[in-house]
Amino acid sequence: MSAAQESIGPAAWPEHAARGPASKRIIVGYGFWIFLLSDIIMFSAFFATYAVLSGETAGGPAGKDLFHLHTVAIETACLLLSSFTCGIASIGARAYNALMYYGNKALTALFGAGFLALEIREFASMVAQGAGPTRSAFLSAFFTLVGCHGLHVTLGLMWLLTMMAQVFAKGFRADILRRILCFALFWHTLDIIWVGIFTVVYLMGVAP
Amino acid sequence: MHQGVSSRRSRPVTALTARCGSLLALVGLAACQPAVLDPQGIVGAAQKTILIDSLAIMLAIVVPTIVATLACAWWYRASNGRARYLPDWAYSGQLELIVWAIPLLTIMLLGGVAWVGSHDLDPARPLPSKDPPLDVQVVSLDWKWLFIYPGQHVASVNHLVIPAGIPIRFALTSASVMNAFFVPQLGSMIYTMNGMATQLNLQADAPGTFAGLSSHYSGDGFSDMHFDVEAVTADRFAAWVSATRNTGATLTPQSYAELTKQSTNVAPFTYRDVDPDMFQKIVSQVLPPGPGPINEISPGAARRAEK
Amino acid sequence: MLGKLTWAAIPFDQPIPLFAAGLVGFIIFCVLVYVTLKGWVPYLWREWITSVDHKRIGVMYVLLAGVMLLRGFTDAIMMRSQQALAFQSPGYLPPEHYDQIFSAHGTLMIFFVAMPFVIGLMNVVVPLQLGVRDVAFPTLNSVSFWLTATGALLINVSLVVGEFARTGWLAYPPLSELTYSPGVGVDYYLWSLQISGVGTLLTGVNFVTTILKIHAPGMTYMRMPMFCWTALASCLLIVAAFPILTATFAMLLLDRYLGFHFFTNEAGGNMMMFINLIWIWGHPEVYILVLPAFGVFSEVVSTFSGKPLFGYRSMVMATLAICILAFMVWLHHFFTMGAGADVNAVFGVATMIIAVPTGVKVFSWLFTMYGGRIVFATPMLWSIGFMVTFVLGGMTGVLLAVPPADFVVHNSLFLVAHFHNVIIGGVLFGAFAGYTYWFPKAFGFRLHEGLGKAAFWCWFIGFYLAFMPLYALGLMGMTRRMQHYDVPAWHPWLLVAALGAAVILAGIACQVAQLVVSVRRREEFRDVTGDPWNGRSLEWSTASPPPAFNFAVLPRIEQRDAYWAMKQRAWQQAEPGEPHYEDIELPRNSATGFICAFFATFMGFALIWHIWWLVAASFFGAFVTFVVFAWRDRTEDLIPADEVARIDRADRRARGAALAHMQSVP
Amino acid sequence: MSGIEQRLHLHDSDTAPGDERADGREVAEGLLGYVVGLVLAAVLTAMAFFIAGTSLVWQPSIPIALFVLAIAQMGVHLVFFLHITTGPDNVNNVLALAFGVLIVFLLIVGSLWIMSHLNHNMIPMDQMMQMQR
Ligand code: HEA
Ligand code: HEA
Ligand code: CUA
Ligand SMILES: [Cu+2]
Repeated sequence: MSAAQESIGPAAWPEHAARGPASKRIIVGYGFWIFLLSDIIMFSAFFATYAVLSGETAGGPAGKDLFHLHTVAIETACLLLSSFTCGIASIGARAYNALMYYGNKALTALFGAGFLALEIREFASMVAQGAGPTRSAFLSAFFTLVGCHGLHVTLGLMWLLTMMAQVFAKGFRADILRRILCFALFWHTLDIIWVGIFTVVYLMGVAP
Repeated sequence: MHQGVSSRRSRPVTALTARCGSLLALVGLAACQPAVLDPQGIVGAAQKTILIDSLAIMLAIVVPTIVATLACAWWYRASNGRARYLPDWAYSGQLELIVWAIPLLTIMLLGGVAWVGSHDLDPARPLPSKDPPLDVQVVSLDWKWLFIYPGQHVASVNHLVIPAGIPIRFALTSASVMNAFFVPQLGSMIYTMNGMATQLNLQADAPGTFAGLSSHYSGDGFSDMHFDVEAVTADRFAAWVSATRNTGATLTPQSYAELTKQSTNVAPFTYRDVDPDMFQKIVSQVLPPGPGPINEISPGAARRAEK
Repeated sequence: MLGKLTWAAIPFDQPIPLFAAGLVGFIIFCVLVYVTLKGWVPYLWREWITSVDHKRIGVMYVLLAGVMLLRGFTDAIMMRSQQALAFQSPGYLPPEHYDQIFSAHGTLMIFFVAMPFVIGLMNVVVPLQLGVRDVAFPTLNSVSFWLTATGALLINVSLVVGEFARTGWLAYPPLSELTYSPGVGVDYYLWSLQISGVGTLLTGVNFVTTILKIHAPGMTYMRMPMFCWTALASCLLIVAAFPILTATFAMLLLDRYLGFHFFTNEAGGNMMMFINLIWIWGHPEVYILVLPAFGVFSEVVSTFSGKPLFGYRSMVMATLAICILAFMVWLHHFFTMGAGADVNAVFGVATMIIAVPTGVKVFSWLFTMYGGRIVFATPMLWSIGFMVTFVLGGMTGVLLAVPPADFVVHNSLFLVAHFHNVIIGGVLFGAFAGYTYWFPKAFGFRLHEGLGKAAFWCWFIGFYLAFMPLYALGLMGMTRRMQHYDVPAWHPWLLVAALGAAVILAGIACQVAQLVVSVRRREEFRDVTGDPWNGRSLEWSTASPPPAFNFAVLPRIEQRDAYWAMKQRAWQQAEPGEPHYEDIELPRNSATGFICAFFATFMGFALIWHIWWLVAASFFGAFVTFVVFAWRDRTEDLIPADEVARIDRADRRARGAALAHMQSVP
Repeated sequence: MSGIEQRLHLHDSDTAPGDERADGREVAEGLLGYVVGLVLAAVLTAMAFFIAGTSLVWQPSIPIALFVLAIAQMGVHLVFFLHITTGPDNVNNVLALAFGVLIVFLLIVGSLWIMSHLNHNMIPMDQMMQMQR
């Protein structure tokens, strides 16, 4: 095959493939990245449904009547800060700095838990007002979209605690470092999805 | 084109004998009942043309492709010493161009047909006619059809009578699950859904009886959701309306609630009078949707209960 | 304690399914007892159940597909005979039973026959073709398989305990909502597909990563065999489409379990959104199935024509074009919902455009045969049968894509004929071609050719007999999913269709016989060279069956059709010296997949029957399994260099002899 | 220095998503990246919340402005937190992301387009009659 035929696509392709299998860290990171993309696509299905059903209040309350932007702002701050500390923890892990790692992971967990607590409180107060998910299609879509994100945060917290225990038990081993990389990707992605949620659900929901 | 539908349905004796006659005639015709290919209305006729044209366009390259495949496979069989073996031939710029161009051009042609066709034959589009259209409101129920004539204030179940030669403007909804309203010889089908009204315009060119059915599966009684469409002259239509106005019950929210309960094989009957807002009440869900199966534990139990 | 589960769940009043299920249960029981008595359990546990070897997992996938055939085909025969009998009569299957049958048939065939079959082929072949030792995440691969098996198991449990959905294979609401389907059938449907869907998604992630990141040295993208490309495209579609299915089903589940209002008739729910979402998954799904089949044909046609694939770059572009276009056409499944002329027209035209890259593929296969030296082995027969049949099915697909034409044939038997035409003529023929083509690679002996050809002809003729009448019936106004009918004109055609199904049955019988005969006479059919078909890609460059590590030394690739090139070079040059062997690390066996699936089965069952404590318990079990897995210290086993050398030398000797032989008989 | 690099497994010509560039930056430099990301994200968030609540902006443009800000912020996260860049070692990561974004776009825009047409064609009768008048 002539060289001209080969050079379809970015120049980097043939070159890197020419070296044989990629390193384990790259394989794991890439695989997890693909998984995250699929997760984002799943969220986009919930987003689309929310967008379609957001007007279907069936005579019940609409977003304007229910959302409190200052809570949302605090939630947003929590997640953003936790994303930040999570990043710092990753640096700590790769510098083999246990203090930096544990300290920042703990902060991450704390901010994550704070976010969850606020969200649960918000949900509970809505349900108490009779604006639960069974009230209208709009509320079904709201609780599912936001709740699905909350569920991800919850699972993330479980994972985070497991990872802290693992580092404690086994130290900064290569496979543990790979998992820390994946967790960081996961956590940052949740933050990206939250950007979508606070924009589409909350800000646009209350915007005039 | 006349054809037999449900002989299992109970009907007046006279109708039954007439039906038997036509059934016999049909059996004589053997296995040919070209519904979609024997359209009796302008919509169906246009659709048949589009169907045949598109098919012809595609066959023009599909048939040669099949022939070439078989011929090529046969000629280049390993045992054929006369065939030339080109072990390294795997690229040809011209051929590659042709390979992309042929389907592309065909699709451009067909795409044009599809574009124009879907605008011309949009079910919601009014049909060209000097006569004003007749409004018919269709409600699919578990498992029967209700036809309301808002202008005439009558309604009928499982039997649709329309004047021939005049466009019919249907508005359709469902009392419970989805169905689709379809009269193959008249053309386009359309879904019916609870809480929504779809629109459809059809016309029968000449008097006749056509089979109609639900073409979207809707549960256990689905197979029996067929009905007759009787296209009659304007005079006979008027006569039918006035006859209908003199007999039968009236369609009220109460009798409608009764109708929404699940049942199969309901013999056609009519309503003398109809609440003028009936259809709107169904569409806007003022009248609640059908209740579905009642107290079902297992399919077997449901069947026992039916007996 | 047991939620909704009571004795009433077992259909004592329906003798046919109860007897059938009892029989199947009894057979399974006998097999289990036999296996235990023979003392095979430890072997099965070690070598198969806990295996993370991609070849073993692939074989298990294909086996699963084969077993599900039993049910899928039984259902098909029952439908065909019911419709043959049900002219002006209720037939022998009451509606509530018939409705379960077509729903189960569609669900099983798509999710548990076609999907495992193509995924199984990818598992066996892709790493071998890339010249590497395994997929990116071997243990995850095992989890994927076992979750798929869980889904299949749950669907089959519904035969005996409770009922299956009566809603069609896509469970449109509001029919599938609690109001209209209060039984557990829809829950069986939803949970088994949710669980197996996770498995499928993980497979997609695994193979995308494998194909993009793990290659033998020199295996650039433009040198990959076509099957790898189509597998990549198919897995990209999986990764992008299955999450949408998961989300959609999750919403339906919330409606059913917690009284949400996504798709209900009440409180603003919108059933059209379900239909929209399910087809955003559903349309790509059919290409997920057919793309790997296209890959199989590319390999088979090129091998048996003794030529490289014509227009490789065009083929790659066509594959990627189909991959993207697959996501832009979904509305063609509901033209008749009334979205209006513009929307219909845009999606209709977009749909047709897929015929362009598909046509490119067909023509490229044609030109691959041109100038070839075609050997009509069974895989090649399936391929030619495919080219003839699929073109017809594709054509009727394009016809359905013309909105005004679709308005009169949507949901009719014309549509049913279309999709069986492309699925059987495309996916199944492809699966069978791949099965006969790679069988010697996986097991070390070939399949019986005569019976294979007999099977092909039965299938081919049976297919035309069974499905061409459906085109006619569709034009005669017969809709799908009819339990009975009264139109005399339909009856003769349905009799012919039933006859066709019987001929297909004969074809399946031939295939079973082929397998049995081949296993019994395996010594006679033994493939000692590892290269029974004079193949072109790397899987043929290793022994049949390949050693656990696939390649003793990772091959170096310098051009397309890598093994063909190596053979050419070997003929020209003297035998190169022995390579330098090194220790090989292989992932250790792991029971994670099996145990996860074990808990998933109970969790699914408990969710279906509302046995909440069991749900919690099995979720906890699955979590613990994962943590335990994550806590392992040794994840790999070492195969010492001498061992590798010993295994490889035997293969090299046999292959050398075969090459010399081939050279002497050109 | 090179010790860290080795432990980071960053010798390939490829990077995993989430990995920082392999040119041996100091920990402090890594920190700086996160700080910049945090500040940018915080500013964008604040702007979004401000715009949603203010009457200073022309009302109909608010949703568009919010969209733009959201997309900008997602970009910030991708670059500073997930380290997705346009470098040659990141080609595969970016291509995968592009594919994902394309699907998300098709899914959301397609659904909204289809559903708005369906809903438009299916308004309950009373409204339909009003429209015809
Ligand atoms: C992969 C998909 C697939 C396949 C292979 C088939 C195969 C067949 N189908 Fe099916 N069918 C569907 C998908 C499929 N079908 C779907 C999605 C529906 C719609 C359901 C609904 O309405 O909701 C449907 C509906 C459907 C109907 C209902 C029509 C109606 O609605 O009225 C009928 C009627 O007879 C039918 C018949 C048949 C027949 C006779 C076959 C037979 O020709 C073929 C039987 C073939 C096999 C069973 C072989 C497969 C075996 C293997 C792949 C394993 C081999 C393994 C080894 C050798 C190791 N099908
Ligand atoms: C593997 C499965 C598979 C494949 C490959 C296809 C391929 C195609 N399908 Fe099919 N389809 C299904 C499985 C599949 N389909 C199923 C399961 C359903 C129904 C589900 C249900 O409702 O239950 C369905 C339904 C379905 C519909 C909906 C109809 C309706 O509900 O009313 C439509 C409409 O557009 C359609 C179109 C097409 C088109 C245009 C292709 C194209 O990809 C075909 C392209 C191929 C060719 C055209 C042939 C080769 C080309 C040439 C030789 C070039 C020259 C030819 C031309 C230019 C025409 N399909
Ligand atoms: Cu369905 Cu409007
Ligand atoms: Cu499709």
